[in-house]
Amino acid sequence: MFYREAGQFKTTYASDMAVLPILQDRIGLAVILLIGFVGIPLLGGNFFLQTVMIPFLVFSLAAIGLNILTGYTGLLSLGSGAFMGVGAYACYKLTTIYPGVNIVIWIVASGFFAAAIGVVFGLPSLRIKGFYLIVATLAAQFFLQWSFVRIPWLYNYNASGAIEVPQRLFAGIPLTGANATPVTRYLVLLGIVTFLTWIASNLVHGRIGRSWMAVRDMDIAAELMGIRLLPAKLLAFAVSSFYCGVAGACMMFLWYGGGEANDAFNINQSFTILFMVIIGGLGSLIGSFLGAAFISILPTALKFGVPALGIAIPGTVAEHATYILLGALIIFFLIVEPHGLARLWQIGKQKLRMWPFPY
Amino acid sequence: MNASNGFGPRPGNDTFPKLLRANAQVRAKRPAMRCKDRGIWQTWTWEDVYENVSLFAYGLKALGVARGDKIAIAGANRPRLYWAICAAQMLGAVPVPVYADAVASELAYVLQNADVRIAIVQDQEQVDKLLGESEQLGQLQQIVYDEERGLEDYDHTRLHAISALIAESRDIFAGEPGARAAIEAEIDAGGGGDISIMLYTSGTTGRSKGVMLSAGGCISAATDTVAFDKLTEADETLAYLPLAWVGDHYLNYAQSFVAGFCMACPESAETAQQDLREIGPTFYFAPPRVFESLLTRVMIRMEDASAPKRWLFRHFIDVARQWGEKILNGKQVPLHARLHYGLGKILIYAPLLNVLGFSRIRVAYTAGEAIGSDLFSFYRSLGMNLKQLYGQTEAFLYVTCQKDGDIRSETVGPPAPNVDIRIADSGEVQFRSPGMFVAYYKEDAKTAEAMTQDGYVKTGDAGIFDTDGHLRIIDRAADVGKLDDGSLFAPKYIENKLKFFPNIKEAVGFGHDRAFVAAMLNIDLTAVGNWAERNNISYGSYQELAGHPQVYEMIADHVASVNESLSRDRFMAGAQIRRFLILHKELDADDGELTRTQKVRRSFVGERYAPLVEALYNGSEEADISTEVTFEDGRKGVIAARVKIRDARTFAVEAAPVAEQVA
Amino acid sequence: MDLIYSIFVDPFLQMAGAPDLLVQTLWEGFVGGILYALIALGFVLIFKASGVFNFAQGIMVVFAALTLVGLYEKGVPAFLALALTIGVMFLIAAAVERVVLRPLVNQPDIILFMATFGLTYLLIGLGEAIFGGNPKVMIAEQLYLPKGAVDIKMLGGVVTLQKIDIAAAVIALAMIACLSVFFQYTRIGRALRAVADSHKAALSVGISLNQIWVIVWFLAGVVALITGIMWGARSDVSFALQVVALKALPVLVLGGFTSIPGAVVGGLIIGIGEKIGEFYWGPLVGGATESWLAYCIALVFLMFRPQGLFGERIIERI
Amino acid sequence: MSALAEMLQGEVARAAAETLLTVENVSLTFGGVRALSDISFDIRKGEIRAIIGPNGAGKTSMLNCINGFYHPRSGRITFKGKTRQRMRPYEAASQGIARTFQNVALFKGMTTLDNILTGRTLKMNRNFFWQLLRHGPAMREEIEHRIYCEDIIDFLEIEHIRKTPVGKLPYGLQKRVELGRALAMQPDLLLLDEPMAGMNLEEKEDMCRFILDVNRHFRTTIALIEHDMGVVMDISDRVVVLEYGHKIADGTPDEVKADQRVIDAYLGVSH
Repeated sequence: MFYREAGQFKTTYASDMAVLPILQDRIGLAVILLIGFVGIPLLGGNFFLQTVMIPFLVFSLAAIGLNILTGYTGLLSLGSGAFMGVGAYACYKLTTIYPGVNIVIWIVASGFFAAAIGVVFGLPSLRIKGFYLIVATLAAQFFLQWSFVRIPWLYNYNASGAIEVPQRLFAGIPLTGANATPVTRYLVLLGIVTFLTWIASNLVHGRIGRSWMAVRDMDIAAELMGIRLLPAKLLAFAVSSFYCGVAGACMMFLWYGGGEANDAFNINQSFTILFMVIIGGLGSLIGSFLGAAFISILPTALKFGVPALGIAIPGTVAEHATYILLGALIIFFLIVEPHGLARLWQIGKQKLRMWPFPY
Repeated sequence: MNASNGFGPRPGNDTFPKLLRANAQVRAKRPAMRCKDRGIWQTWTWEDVYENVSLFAYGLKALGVARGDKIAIAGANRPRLYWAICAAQMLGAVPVPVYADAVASELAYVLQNADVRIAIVQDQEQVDKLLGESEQLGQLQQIVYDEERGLEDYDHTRLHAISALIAESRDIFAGEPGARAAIEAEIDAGGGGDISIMLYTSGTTGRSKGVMLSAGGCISAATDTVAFDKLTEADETLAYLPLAWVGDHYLNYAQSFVAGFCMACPESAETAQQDLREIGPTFYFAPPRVFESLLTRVMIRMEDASAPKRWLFRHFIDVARQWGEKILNGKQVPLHARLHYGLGKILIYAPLLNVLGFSRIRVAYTAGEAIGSDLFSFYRSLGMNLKQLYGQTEAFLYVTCQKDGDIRSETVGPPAPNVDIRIADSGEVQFRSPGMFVAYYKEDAKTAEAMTQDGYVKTGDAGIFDTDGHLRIIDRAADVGKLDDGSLFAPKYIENKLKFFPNIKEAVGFGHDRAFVAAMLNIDLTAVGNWAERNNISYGSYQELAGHPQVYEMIADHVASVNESLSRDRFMAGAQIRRFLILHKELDADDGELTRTQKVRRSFVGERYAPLVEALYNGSEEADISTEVTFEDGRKGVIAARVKIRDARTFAVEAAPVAEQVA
Repeated sequence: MDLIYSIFVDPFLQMAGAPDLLVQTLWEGFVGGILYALIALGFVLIFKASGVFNFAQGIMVVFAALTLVGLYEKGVPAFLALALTIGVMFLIAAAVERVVLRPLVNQPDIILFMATFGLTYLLIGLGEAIFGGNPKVMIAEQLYLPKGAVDIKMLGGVVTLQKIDIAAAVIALAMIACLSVFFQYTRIGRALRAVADSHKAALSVGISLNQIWVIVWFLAGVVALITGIMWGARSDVSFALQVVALKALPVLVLGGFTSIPGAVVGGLIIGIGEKIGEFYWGPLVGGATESWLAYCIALVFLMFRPQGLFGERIIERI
Repeated sequence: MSALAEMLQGEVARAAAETLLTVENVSLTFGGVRALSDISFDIRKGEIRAIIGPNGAGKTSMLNCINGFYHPRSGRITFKGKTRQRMRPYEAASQGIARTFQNVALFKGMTTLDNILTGRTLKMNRNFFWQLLRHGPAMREEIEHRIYCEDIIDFLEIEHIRKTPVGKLPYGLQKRVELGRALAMQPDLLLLDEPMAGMNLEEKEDMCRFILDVNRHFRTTIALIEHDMGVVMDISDRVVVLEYGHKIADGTPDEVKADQRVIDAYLGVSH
């Protein structure tokens, strides 16, 4: 309905291969970014930023990471939680060892450590396929989670055994720590997410993305096309873990403001992110955001939304309700649209492009 | 002849090559031509085109092209073929575009008749046609082709690739400056009096004739209409009409050279619709049947839409019917209507036009045959500036055309700029125009026939001027007849009125020298088929459906409403349809009942179905007929049928028929 | 140097030094392995028959145990509660077939796998909502499960065997035996095996796919219940078990997804492996290695036999 | 005499110069089952070589050996003068062996264009960091290869499905896309595994035309497996006939047609 594609013809391959070839889509994106960077900080209160937007962004990042591995390369993983942990702890160590360096740099840099670990645990993926691979990733999940707790050096021998996020300033404004306002943290986070999303879309739309999808769709054929499976898969693991790592660092430094591995980076976290990817849609960046929004906001909505409607429900009940609802919704979605929200999004878009025609 | 009537060349750039050169200077970097190829719209600026055409021309010169030579051009709309046209003109040679889908023999006839020595064609298909007819084409010396595919192994002594020619000349140009100068000289040597192009009329009657048009004439005509429709270099068109048809040469080639806008060539005939949508032209031409089939498809597609959408659609289409044209014509419209229409624009009209690829259209024309008022106003009510023109190859298209904001479906508008029109006593429309043709090639007799002593061109169409000076074309002058009671009978006019009903595909009217008007009809299988499905009427064949009583009922209503409208027309009231029948088979070009351009051969049909005609007039309720038919695969067969005949409701005449008006 | 010593020499010296401890550890591992095997068995049953990788098996164990205890606490006599619980498991099976499996038939494995994730969350939510989140004590004696321990003097030391463990081992082995018999010799059992190969085959046996699914999920439910009882009796009934249940994965990987004996052997390898590892090597790295050792063991196996112990070598075709 | 010897020498020399790939005494077994036993033949530069035989004759296994997907238990395969025992498929690919599959093995989730572009992977060498940007050099490279693929798309006349996910395409078109993907690798040797299986007559004719054109335009050497004897005999220069893993005939179509063992072998099989 809003699309006016007549006259939007491509005279160069560059414009034809652009990620968003349709003008209206580019406008839409611009609007969303504007709202994200200006509208929400102005209008959204601290509570909204802290409990809705920041979690959403953190999970989006993690979901993109897992989607690259599971959605684009077809490798099932239950270790994302742990890789997030690697990022968080790496960032913690880095900033304690070099407090001078801007924290944002460390947050992003911590991704590389996660990537390295990811590669190590990705190695079995050459020989192991499908469900078998889950075991490898579970090994990663539990081993790493264990080491977070068992290696005091990682949490600077705190009595609490947890990460205690220090205050870090940039141009006099606290970005992390107790004094960092939600708005600043939100903006920093949004900046990181935007940038990394751009990078991710570049990757998946180029040669590398194609070889990943080739491996996913038909690995044998891919190899006969000259795509070397191990490098392709390891790269996927590396990039995926990088994103998870950064997400983890963000989670600790820009959201939780401190915490302990066993509750932040446990197996359930891995599940949650997997759900986001599935519900959102495998092999779709938009899907990652939609899935993250859906699953990260749902519980909050229940916890605070329902009482807002005047129905008082004790926290525990809300928690159980969340579980039940989440489970039910997952099944429901898989039944109605196995390809996730991304597909629904696509269909909707197609309808708008064809409006008023049905097809 | 030109000199005498003062419609000849004007000062300035009086040939297309000169225009091209000028464009290459004033708007060097602006796009001149596009072509969907290799997945994107390859684009050439005026500079590029000029360069390529010059090189091409030089290559042709090397092949021995001299002034006055005829160069045949056959193929789809390809930039290189347009270059070919201009390259020929550069050398003072006369391009002769030929219909790409013409069968070998037709092709051969034209090439022979035009004494073509060099043919420039698109691909292997065309080359094969020419080589196949080589014995008839003794005078054909060289063939130049665009697409290499499949031609590698051909003997290349008389065969050349356009790309190769251009490449060679490029080297030469690089080497010797004289070469470019030589081409420049050729351009300067050209003048407005030169024959710019020769277009063969698709002969409704007899063999087709080569219409010679002068460069100056073409350009003056184009200049006038460009001004008339305010076309600028910012416009875009999609060149999808046959090269050999005057419409394409005028609307795309001539006007783009004059106005400097960009013409885009579709990837292929199949993708034309999609390409149209991508390009989104600002200036568009299509014959009525294209608009008609488009509308049909829109309606059918909407049938599948969800209920709320269908409701929205119907609702806002009604709104458009009520206000759209008024708004487009800048009439006074109440505010609430404007708002309502505005909402419709957001929800329906604009998206609809977008999907059809019409979003950006500023001016759209239709011509060739009369267009149904419903059809016509449908598009206009959506806010698309669709207009009618009346034209002829002999006029280099425009004779009349409608002014923005002053548009009615039943007329073709006032005379085009600098065209003067008169209605002969015979009722025939005659004109003099800037673009009028010089003569038929090697057909002086016919030329004389076509002209009056005082230099007017006979259109052969019967027409009437409305009170406000709009021309109304009724019919071919030859076909206009009289009923026994002397009242005017214009079969085509009536037939068109019938055909405006989507359910009626073809109509053949009889009545000249008879007591009353009677008609044979073809139903439209898709439209009536849909109708049948919706009213769950089962049918096995066209014949069965055509014979179905309910179908007869429906058609009878249509005929009645035609009569009703006729009765309100002072010229036509006398010629209401008294009786009609629905033919048991579709009229078909393969059986010679239609021309290749899908025009009814009335007299032929009359003879072929003599028994039915008889029955129409002797009052019988039904009649038997058996006719020989040609099937898809070329086999012949006979189909026999018993055809029912119905009387039609007629209406009291409001104004006495004024036959003497035309006579 | 002494690191190498402490890894490659010292542990074995300890084993040799205190064989009774070794036996004790082995026994612990053995019982643990049996329980892993039981959970894995649940997976295998369902995977064999419906090709679904039922992630919810772990929570089914918890849920079954909770239901049993919960009912008892509501005052239902123990064995009636047991019967009722079995009934509940059947209802669950039926519900799953109707609500989850039937609509998702012919979907790719990953989708069904995900669906069982959803099921897991559903059951967790329900369980907590109905029975509350805090751990419960299994009604062991009410079910006449033995308690206390027997001490066996051997190898110059004492090996203590909890009676419940012995019971667990016996019951588990008995049940495994029954299942194998069921699969080998009963009509339904054969039908189930047929399904694993081809669905048409199953239909030819005259059992509808839907029925078969209900049956296997019910069987899995019963297995889950017994597992729950045993496990509950050893420690207590809590949702923590659900994470422990994940260890069924490495077990399956070792044993192959479709082989009952495989599940047993795999279970034992994992169980014993991680106990030994924890007891003798754990201290080197600070203990609590059970959480991950199982997976690493499986991983190592996989590197050499990607198709698991009992799966046959895959010839890739194109 | 010596002249004759020289002539023979010349013959041999030329043959050697022409051969692109030689298969010598290759045997392959699956857990005791002999798929191929002691097969030897050669493929000359620029020819269309057909491998035919009844079902289960080991034709596909033969191709799988050639492009390194299976590893012969014994025997040698020499390609472009390089002899090898074991090698990974991607090595075969990088040496210039491309391949289509019996039952189409396209990347279902991707568009026609992307599928064909994957064929260019080996030719793309902009490093990871340029890929991150997808601008500058990376984009330039992308475009340069897009252009190459567009030529193939034009050549195979599949413009209209350029951006359609291949999963949605009819079988015949999928086969064509797969051929396109293989062509995109600019292979020296193109292996076609039943390129016309399950096609109607019209599609088969198209495919024949394409295969011959490929052989002519790109001067690509082609080895193909095909069931349709008529087709094989029409388009191939030389034919190898396998039966139960043994080679039973080798030569020009006419020679092979005349061969008694071939006739016997095919009596059983319906065509």
